[in-house]
Amino acid sequence: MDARLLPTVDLDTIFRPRLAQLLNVEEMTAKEKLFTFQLKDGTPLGQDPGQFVEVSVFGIGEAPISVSSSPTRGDTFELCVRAVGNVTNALHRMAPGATVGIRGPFGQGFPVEEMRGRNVLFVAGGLGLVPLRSLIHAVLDMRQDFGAVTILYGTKNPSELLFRNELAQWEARDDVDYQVTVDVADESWRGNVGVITTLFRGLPVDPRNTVAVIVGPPVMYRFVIREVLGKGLPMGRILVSLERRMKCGVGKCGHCQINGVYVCQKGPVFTYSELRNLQEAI
Amino acid sequence: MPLKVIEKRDVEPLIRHLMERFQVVGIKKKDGKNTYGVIESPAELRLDSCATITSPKKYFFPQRETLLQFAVDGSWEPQAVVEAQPRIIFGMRPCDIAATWMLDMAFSEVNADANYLEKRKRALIIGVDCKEPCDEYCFCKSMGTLEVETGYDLFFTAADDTYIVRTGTPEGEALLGEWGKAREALYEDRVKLRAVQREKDERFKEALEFDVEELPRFLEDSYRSLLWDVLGEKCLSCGSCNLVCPTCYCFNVLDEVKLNLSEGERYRVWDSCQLEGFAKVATGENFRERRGDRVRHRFFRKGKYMKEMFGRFGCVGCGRCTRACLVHINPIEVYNQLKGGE
Amino acid sequence: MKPKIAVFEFSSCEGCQLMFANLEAEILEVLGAVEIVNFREIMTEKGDDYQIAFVEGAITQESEIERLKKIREQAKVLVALGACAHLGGVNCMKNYQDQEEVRRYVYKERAEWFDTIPARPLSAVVPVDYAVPGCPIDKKELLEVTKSLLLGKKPSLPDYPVCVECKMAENICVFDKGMTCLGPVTRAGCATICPTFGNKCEGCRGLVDNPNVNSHKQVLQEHGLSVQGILNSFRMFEGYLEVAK
Amino acid sequence: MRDLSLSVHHITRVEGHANITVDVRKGEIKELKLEIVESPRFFEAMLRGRSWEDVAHITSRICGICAVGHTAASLRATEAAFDFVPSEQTVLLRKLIIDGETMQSHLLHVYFLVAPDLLGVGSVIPLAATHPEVVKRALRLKKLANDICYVVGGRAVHPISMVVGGFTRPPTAQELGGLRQRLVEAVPDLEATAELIKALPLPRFENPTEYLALKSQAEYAFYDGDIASTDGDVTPVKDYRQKIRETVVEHSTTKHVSGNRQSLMVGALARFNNNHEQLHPLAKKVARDLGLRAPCHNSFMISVAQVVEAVHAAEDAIMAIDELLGRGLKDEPIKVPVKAGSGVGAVEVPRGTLYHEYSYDSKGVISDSNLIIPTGQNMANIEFDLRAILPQILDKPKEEIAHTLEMVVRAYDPCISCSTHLLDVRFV
Repeated sequence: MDARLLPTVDLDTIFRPRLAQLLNVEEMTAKEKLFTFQLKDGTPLGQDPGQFVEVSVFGIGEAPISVSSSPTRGDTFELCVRAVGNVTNALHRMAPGATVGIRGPFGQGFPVEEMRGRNVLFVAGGLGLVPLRSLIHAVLDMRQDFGAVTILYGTKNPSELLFRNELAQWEARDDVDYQVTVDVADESWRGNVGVITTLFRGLPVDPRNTVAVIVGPPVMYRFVIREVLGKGLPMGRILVSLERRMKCGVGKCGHCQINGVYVCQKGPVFTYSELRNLQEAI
Repeated sequence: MPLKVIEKRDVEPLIRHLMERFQVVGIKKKDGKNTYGVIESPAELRLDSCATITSPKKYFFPQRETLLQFAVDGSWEPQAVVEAQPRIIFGMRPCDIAATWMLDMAFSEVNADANYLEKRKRALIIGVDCKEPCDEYCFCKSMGTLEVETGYDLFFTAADDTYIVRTGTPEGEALLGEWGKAREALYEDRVKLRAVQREKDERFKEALEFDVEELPRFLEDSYRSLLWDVLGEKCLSCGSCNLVCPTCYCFNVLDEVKLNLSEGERYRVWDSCQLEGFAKVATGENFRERRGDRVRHRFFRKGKYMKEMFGRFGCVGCGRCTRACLVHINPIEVYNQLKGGE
Repeated sequence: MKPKIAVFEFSSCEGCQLMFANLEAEILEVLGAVEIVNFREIMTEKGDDYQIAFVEGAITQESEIERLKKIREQAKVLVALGACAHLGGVNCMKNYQDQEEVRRYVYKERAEWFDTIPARPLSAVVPVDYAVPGCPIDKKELLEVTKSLLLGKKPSLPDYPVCVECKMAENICVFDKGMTCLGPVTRAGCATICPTFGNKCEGCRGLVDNPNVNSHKQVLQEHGLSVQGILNSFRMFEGYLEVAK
Repeated sequence: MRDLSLSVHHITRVEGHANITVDVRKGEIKELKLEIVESPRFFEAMLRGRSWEDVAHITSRICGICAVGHTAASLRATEAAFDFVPSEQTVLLRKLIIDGETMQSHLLHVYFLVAPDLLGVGSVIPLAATHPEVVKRALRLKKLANDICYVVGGRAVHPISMVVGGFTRPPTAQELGGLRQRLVEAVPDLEATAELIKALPLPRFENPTEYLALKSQAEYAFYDGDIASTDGDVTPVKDYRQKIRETVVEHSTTKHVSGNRQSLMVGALARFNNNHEQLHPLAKKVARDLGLRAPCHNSFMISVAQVVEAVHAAEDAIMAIDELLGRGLKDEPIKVPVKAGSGVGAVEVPRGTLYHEYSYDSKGVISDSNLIIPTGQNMANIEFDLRAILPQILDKPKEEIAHTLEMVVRAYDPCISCSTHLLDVRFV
């Protein structure tokens, strides 16, 4: 290319994080903690529900983490993190007052505007509730703008349930149909047992006006999508959020690519009709 | 842009002149092969050699590059690091000029990458035309990169005792102007240039058995071909093909701290989609675990995805990946087999 | 509190410990960050209250097994230092011969004085937390592992082959020079030092996690290695892996 | 007359494991043994069936501290077996890297292993706080010595580019020029090292023995020469078995090596006693200043001889570099005529003369080998010294006796990793 056609760029690059302070840490389960952060420059994160950030623990590295909180709830933001790698383990060792770096928010979140006026069927498997929670909060905060709201949530066992307080609140609400299941019960468990697709039996879904939002592990997608298609939903109203190795977050490094698409740019939220052409997606 | 002429014997003084103001890099010998390196004396520069081990992309996108300096405890604002210096790349081949176009797109689309673009913008590219194919592995003619119209500041084509020089930018023209020894091309020079180009074109053969524009369709149709499994059995997953490729730009990002454990830097380093861990996420899931799937991904990137993203093929036909492949995975053969399996 | 470090050795050449001493430019800073309580090669004092044990050498005697277990009990983190500790290393070449005959060949009539068992890496005896591979270890990697441990970061070994670093260094491929090389299946991290100095990769850092060994054996054969030659190449440092299979 | 029972386990600050056992009854030495407790590694057995190309890379792994020496001896043995004469450039580069290893090993011994004894601390580590200038100088010099090995061989421990027939990658003129400048600039550091040793009180002790070293007409021998004895005889390297004999000693089940007498010494002091006239000028001056005069029969003076040799090696390295630069460095193709045969290679490594002997079949596969390591040759003489010094210190406290005996062992800078495959071992 003629070098004169190249864009002029800010030397304060796309790779420089903003500093954020850890305000609060809450233990969710044995493996997950919920972290509340605030950007040090005082600005709100400005995320759309479903977007992710790149979190730096300086000296350890950077990791993509989806934002769990809704932009409708104040200037702080929350990240629910499972300790699996170096960065997330380092986060788990942090105490309030510590500083991290934040880049983003990145990616395409959930199309909240297009969802307005429709029924919403949330399906969360395991950690899938983490990104989904940002959208659930947004929808509940604008409850009057949406039709029927159904939340289906499944985990392997009861000890893995996240956001227990909130689950109880959803359960108590009259304007939300909340159902939960576990693959394997323990003595205390009184609820449904079975994989998440068992919740679909007899589930009322109006195919003309419902958006299904599904987030979970890769294996769950195939089965749950089959269920919602069976309910007559068009592919364009089935939304999923994909997990990939979004190393740079800015569409360069190539790690998150599925077929011809960079997940950090076109995703992580996709409609099922988009995914149909991406053989590597699920 | 004007056409100029330089006597071959004046090239050495030209390089000497350029070395006074710029770092000049070009093709040098290394253990009997060619690599791009900094020219210490004009005699080192080999304008007639090609087929370098890796491409000159390392001058815009180095193997390892610092992106950030930080305090481990976040006590000061992390500082972005962008290093660039004025530089002339003397002797870039048409295929590498075409590859640079691809990188320009990749690093300026959506999120402009200052680390690449600063280096790129401060470099002047002096292209040198090929006379004949490097070897049986290059297939630039089939990929449409045998000739380049833009992407250089100057472009040299050898003709008898002269180089006929196309100027691609005002900067290139100014470079020659201030040196002062290039003359305007005459009518005879234009005729000569056309003759040289014609002869060159004849010496390069088509390697693909089909029009390359059909390649994305062939690929799409063979997504589930057994060929990928066959190649996967052979592939060593050593990453060499990506690392020598002039258009590959995937990278990894890592932190390194100083021994005082209080400050450090973040850097990026070349990566390869053929390596097993490339698409692995923190939870351990590997989204491209099978070797054959990774091989397919590379060919799809070169022959389809990049074309869809940027409008041109990700492969420029330089043949470096084939030369570097110990198990003889050769895109010419792969693409022709895809066609045969139609 | 500076973490306390101890250095031990088993059957080895002690070259990896020497690489500690060879950290000439950095050793003073390292000593500022850690406290070395036991390092027989360079110090008289012996402390047993260490948290991190760097252990060099393979296990080749029954008595070494017990000593290693004691070290493992004390150490919070046990790091295998170098090819002998990490893979068994050159010591495992003898595993492919009759052990009794080996003793007789070297020690003749006094063979019975020499207790020996087939050589094995530390991990065949006790759990090993991390390894600094190589014969000898690479100074930079030793520093990286040390820093990672101090930062509470899991030291990560590259899971890609030497070819990656070799291509980045723009070396001429060893095969193009008429030699053979284990680089395509050997774990990188050495800055491809042997090919850079004109030699071949002998595989001292062990194989990558999922090497395509079958394909690489064909490559070696194609470049003139006999079956025995291929076995010999892999058995120079990686003999134990073969036994383990 | 006192009784003394003493056992020093795992002598520290030596490479490898060694124990001293002493049993004295009524002032009479009933038992005195230096035992090696390093596990045997069976290199001779492992070499069988390996190709000539791999042999030096395997034998290098015998010892991390004199890896260059093992490599050089190995290459010389293989080349002797193939009747191959390497180029002059190759020989010069090998001499240069041996200079580097000699410097690095001697300096490591003097600064890291001997100096703490003489300054009354347990290791070099506390010296970093009390004597920072000493430690920094030691690190500077050691780095220079190692850098010679890096530049010439690619690595200080287990060199890479030294192979049968030559070098896979000769250093560049620029690299050698850089080393030369640093070597010249290191002279004050070397002189300061001599001053340090001069200030240290070395025990007086006389115990004459036979001193063996390679000897050459051309130079102070490290790479080439015949086996010379201070008893006056000279033996060609290929006949080494006639000069060095293994003998069974009555009090011990350990086989020891001897020449003309019950024991012999190799290493820095043995080389000095044989070849002192061929030292380079600054080394000669340092020897004079430090009171080292041939013949010297005080084993504690080995450390002094090491300092003298470190200086000599630095001067020698400068000369080798000058000659290499004067000739111009060439990429020499390596062509080795493989054939059946046997060969012996001997070089002087920091601790003494190292012998490798190999037999090859016609394909260059090794069928038989014999390796004789300096520390193995010195073992009998260490015991000989221990026996001589013990009666002189018997009235001292037990700790001091143990310390002195350890110092005798350490003076030899024994490299036990090397010798374990050769020396017999008895377990206590």
